[in-house]
Amino acid sequence: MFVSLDGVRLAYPSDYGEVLALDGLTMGIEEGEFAAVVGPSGCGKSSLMRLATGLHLPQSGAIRVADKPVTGPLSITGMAFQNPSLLPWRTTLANVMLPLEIVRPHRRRLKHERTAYTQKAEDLLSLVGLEGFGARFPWQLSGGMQQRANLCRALIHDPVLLMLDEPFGALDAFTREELWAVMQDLHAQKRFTVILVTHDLREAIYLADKIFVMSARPGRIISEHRVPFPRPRPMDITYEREFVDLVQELRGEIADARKEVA
Amino acid sequence: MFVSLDGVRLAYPSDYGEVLALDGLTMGIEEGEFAAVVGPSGCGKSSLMRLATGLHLPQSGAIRVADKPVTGPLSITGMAFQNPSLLPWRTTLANVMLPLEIVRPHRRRLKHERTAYTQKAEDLLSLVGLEGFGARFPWQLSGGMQQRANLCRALIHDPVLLMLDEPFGALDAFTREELWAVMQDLHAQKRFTVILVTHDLREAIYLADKIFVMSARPGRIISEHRVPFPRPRPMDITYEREFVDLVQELRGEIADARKEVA
Amino acid sequence: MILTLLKSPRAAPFIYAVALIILWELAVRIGDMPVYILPAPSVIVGAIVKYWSPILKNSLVTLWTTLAGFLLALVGGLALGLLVGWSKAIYSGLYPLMVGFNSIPKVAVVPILVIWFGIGVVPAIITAFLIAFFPVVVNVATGLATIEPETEDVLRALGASKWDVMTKIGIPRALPYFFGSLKIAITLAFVGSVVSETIAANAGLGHMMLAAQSQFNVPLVFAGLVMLAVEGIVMYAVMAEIEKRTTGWARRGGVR
Amino acid sequence: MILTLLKSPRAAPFIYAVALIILWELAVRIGDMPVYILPAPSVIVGAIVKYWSPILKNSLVTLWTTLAGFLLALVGGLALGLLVGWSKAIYSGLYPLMVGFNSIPKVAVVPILVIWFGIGVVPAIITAFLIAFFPVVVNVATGLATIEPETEDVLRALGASKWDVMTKIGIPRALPYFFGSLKIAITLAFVGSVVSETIAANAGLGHMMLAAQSQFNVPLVFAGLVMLAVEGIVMYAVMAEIEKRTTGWARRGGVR
Amino acid sequence: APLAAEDLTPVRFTLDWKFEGPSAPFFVAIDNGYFEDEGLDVTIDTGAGSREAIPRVATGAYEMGFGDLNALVKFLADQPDAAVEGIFMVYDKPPFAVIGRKSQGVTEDPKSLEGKTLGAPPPDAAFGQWAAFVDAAGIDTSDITIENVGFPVREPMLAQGKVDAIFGYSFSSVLNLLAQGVAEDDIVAIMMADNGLDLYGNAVMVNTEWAEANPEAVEGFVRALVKGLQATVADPETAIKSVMSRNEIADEATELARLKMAIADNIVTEAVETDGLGAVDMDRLGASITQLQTSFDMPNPPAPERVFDPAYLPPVEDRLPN
Ligand SMILES: Nc1ncnc2c1ncn2[C@@H]1O[C@H](COP(=O)(O)OP(=O)(O)OP(=O)(O)O)[C@@H](O)[C@H]1O
Ligand SMILES: Nc1ncnc2c1ncn2[C@@H]1O[C@H](COP(=O)(O)OP(=O)(O)OP(=O)(O)O)[C@@H](O)[C@H]1O
Ligand SMILES: [Mg+2]
Ligand SMILES: [Mg+2]
Repeated sequence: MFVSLDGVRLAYPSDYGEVLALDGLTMGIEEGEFAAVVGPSGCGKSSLMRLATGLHLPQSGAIRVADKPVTGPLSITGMAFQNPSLLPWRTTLANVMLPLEIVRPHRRRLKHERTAYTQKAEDLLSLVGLEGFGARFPWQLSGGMQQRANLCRALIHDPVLLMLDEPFGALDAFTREELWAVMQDLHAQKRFTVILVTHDLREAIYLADKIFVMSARPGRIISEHRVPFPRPRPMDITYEREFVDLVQELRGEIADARKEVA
Repeated sequence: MFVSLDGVRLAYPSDYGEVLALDGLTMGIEEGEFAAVVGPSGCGKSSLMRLATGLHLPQSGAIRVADKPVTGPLSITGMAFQNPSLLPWRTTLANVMLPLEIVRPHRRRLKHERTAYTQKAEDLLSLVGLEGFGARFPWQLSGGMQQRANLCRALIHDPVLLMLDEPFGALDAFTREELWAVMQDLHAQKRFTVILVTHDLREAIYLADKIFVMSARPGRIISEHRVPFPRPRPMDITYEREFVDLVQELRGEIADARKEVA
Repeated sequence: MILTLLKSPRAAPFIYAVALIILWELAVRIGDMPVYILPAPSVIVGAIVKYWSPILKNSLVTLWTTLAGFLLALVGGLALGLLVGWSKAIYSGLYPLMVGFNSIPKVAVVPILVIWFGIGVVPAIITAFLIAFFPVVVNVATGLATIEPETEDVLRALGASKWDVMTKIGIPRALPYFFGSLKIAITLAFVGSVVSETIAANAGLGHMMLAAQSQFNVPLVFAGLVMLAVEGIVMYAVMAEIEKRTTGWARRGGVR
Repeated sequence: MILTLLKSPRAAPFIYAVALIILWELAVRIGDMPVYILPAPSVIVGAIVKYWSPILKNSLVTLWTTLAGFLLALVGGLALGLLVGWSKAIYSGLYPLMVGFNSIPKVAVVPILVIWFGIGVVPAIITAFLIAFFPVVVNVATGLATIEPETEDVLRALGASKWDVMTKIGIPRALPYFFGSLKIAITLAFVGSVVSETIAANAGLGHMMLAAQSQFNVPLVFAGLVMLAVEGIVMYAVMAEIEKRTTGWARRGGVR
Repeated sequence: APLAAEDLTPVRFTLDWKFEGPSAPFFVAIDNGYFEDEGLDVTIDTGAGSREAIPRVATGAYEMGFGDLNALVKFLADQPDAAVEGIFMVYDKPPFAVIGRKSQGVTEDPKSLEGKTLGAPPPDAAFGQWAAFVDAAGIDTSDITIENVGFPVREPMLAQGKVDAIFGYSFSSVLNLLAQGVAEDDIVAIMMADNGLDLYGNAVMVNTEWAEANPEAVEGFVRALVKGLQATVADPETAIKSVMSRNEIADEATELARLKMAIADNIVTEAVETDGLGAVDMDRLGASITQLQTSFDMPNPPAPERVFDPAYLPPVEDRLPN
């Protein structure tokens, strides 16, 4: 297992007693696998992402990534947060290139190979439909554009583990489907491991090898699905019978998961 | 026409020449109507919302709301921004109650009728599934929860014109559909006028009386659709033939709109 | 053990203070510093014990003039900061004048105050105010000038007035910096009232230190300085407590 | 016409300054203020014209000692601010000591500096530094302490060190306040070097003003004060320009 | 023959105050090359008060300085081991005075101060002798009010009539009052020395450790200073130029008046006419130390010999004022 969480429990301290976000969560993802996590709003998906990158440490349970126990933030990951959180004092390009200033070995190389790296960032921007927007500041971009820049920032340093927290939520259907294709290609090329949080079940099925369904808070995995479709997957596949059935199945599970607490 | 934009042009100044966001945009919405605006990412939907509330003034063209030309921010509107932007130093409840401290006549009444108003805010919070979260700070909420609190803030002061910029983007399908029902009920009760920006075509059709499709940037209205289904609409309607056809039609138009510039 | 103690935020103030005192004592003893230049802490403690009554009396006088001036500075600085944050023209008109005024040592202003208000607490209070209001103005005005437009729009979309925007967003948002400026202001207020007391007062630590100076009683001078430092620290602690209660939201994170 | 001029940010500084001067002149004439307390601006101008050569020379001395002290304060304050922002223990240990130290009038420290460094520019530079570094520390530390965890996480998720977080987020984010603190610091640096010059220098505005004071040449004292104000304003303008170029992003909005 | 610059012995000298009229003798000694002739390279810095000079010399920050001998007595009482002593008396009679206005009922008689309000900056050296002066002049202080007025407001307060008299140096305060438009015949300076307080004034002091190592430098300094003093006394109008060249903002007429007052009242006294410049009468010094015990808290007053060391003085005939 490349990423494994075992009986993990996470509670946030608060003035009104602690908030139990995750409890007894167990899941595993193989190297190079594309995993998706779905579940009702507020069930702890973002919390799960924070655990897997080491931003939070669990109160109990074990987390291992790349065969090492997670004890603090990992630099092998690229994370696209749910909220774009681009730095307002940097241009979009500078925002995208931020990880290069932090993560080794790019950090060292950046000075000498700035043009090459800049080119790479600009290529990424145009891949998501933002060519020519590199010099703009984040607050000069629309919501969907910010989200796309955020995705570029997660990709720029060729992470081994990619964490995407609703990366396409603010996009229209077409831009979104284009980016699905982009993600699929990138994954095929680079074989990184991906964890994708999404509310769009079609998105989850189209992109992922394995889908985890989470219960309502406190979150844990209630079911795990292998997606049987061979890759590369054409966009039309989403209209196929088998695909639509899987969507319905997941839908049903989430509906149950929500009711459980309600 | 309750809201009318006529040949509106909006350009943002920037260091690299101005960015033309909207050009020649014309649209009209009747009092009590539920309008939806759809279009590709970055086409100027949020800009349109800012114009209609008077947060920006157009470079040319005329905007009228409630029979008066718009010359500055209006206080009869309730706006849910695309980015929740809750104030971090206020609890969720205090955030929801913020408009009451600003908008007349609530502002004056608030001191004497605080309990009644608090009750109202709490009722709204539970309507969107956030009961018991009023005392939390916004940063203690998940992304979807923040968005729901944001919606409550737009509703609290009984605005005559409701502006919703992708209010359900970060929610799972079920929570989303629940809120559709809530919105439909509220609209039936209070008959406010609504402008909803969304990327979810099912959402647009389910909720709206009229749907505007925007072109890619610079944005203008390329088509306008009346939604023929009678109200109240059951959730099942979304699976009906006619509904699905309308979705496909809109999809096609947006696809064309995107290609136009690409 | 010592390392964990060093890392505990509750013990740290005491550890640092004690360390400073020990270092100081050692420096004086080893460096053979004459007492009339820098007395050792032990000598200063001796002076405090010996002169505790006048020190206490004068400390209280200074404390109250300082507090009065500080409160004026707080209110005045806040008001002026809001005014400056209100309009670009006022900002660019008033700011340079304030910078100019603040580049002037306040000692130079005290004589004018003495002529107007006579000798005593009034000049001290005014001097403390004059020296302390500027940091408050700067931080409040900066807080207002850097409101994120995204946040501001939330209020503007409700038809909020400028005043609403400033009080509901500007001030709360700038609160941590406002408190920061208060920490600067309180120390300056102490300096202001003491400086004024040295020129025109018959009581207060400034007066006492000057009198001690003329008697070559350097340990007493330093006892006065130590009292000033202690009063400053006490005021800081009070404000830190208020700050903690009001700006918890802003410090929810911070470098961990 | 006048109203629009009043509202123009470019004309405002001059209008406000001229208004102040006129008011001052009137107040002195109508209030019949004796010249040895508060000379009228016209009298001060006379003194500036008469003594332009020594004023210029001494102004330059003060300017450079102040700038040197200010730059030290900038660097030192930044470093100390980072240190204090680095660790909670250092924060709670060092902060009270700094507050205590800053509650002490720096005049008291100058004699010690004289013994160590003789009289001249060194004590003035050090005094300017000692008085000016604190606001920088406070605002830098506040900036670090109030980093939004959401933003911080962006860097932490990349395995960034604390140092990275501080330099890539803490400082840029606190930049507007950092500049605010510099405005406070520069005025204090002027005060510091002048105070030191009155005690320990053969040149500088402080020296000149005290010499003038000693001869009761009050117009010349005020000419010195005016020069100080002018130098402060010039330095402010320089910094405001730097600020405008570096913190445009933060002032994209502001109260409109 | 004059020595090359690098062979001169450097001497750092701190004055009591700014570069004003009474400091002319020191500058004359520089400008006329008297110090250089003695193999000395003297640099003169401004001071921050007659007392401040003492620790500067005692710590060795300065080799020599010019300060108040009475303050030195108090200083040595507290720090018997301090490396400082007086070697050359300049103000044989101190300028300590209470300056009042006739229009407010102050006359030359010290008793006229009774019932009055007096303005006093606490660090003022004249005010420092108040207790001894009260004792010597037999003043009843029971209804005298002392107000702490700082230096910058001292004379203005008197000029405005907010106080009836002030403490200060005669040659400073009188001239300052004149500058503020107080009529000359309204000003009255009660010299403490004329009313029973027989103290010495400012003297040249030396760091004793340095003096032991460089006795001939000290002697040379004294010889040069005597010449400076003699030249100044002989021709104050020329001597004042040496001050003016170093202090561009000073008013020549005022400084000259100040210098002449200092020469007449404080430097060239009757005693100096006979005993020569720089000398101290050890008995008088001893008596003054006893008087000082009223002003200062001194359980262990220093011996006169500890305070003043006449060893570096040239013979009397070489140091007569003219
Ligand atoms: N800092 C915090 N302090 C306290 N509670 C928190 C904090 N962060 C999250 N929570 C709580 O933990 C739970 C899970 O939050 P999380 O953000 O992981 O949900 P999510 O699955 O990502 O939801 P969404 O789909 O709405 O983004 C929520 O109930 C939330 O209120
Ligand atoms: N403050 C600004 N300065 C400059 N350009 C801006 C600014 N705000 C928006 N724009 C530009 O205007 C265009 C329209 O932006 P807008 O936010 O209205 O798009 P949108 O339709 O809401 O997109 P999305 O669906 O992605 O939210 C975009 O190209 C954006 O880059
Ligand atoms: Mg989430
Ligand atoms: Mg938008």
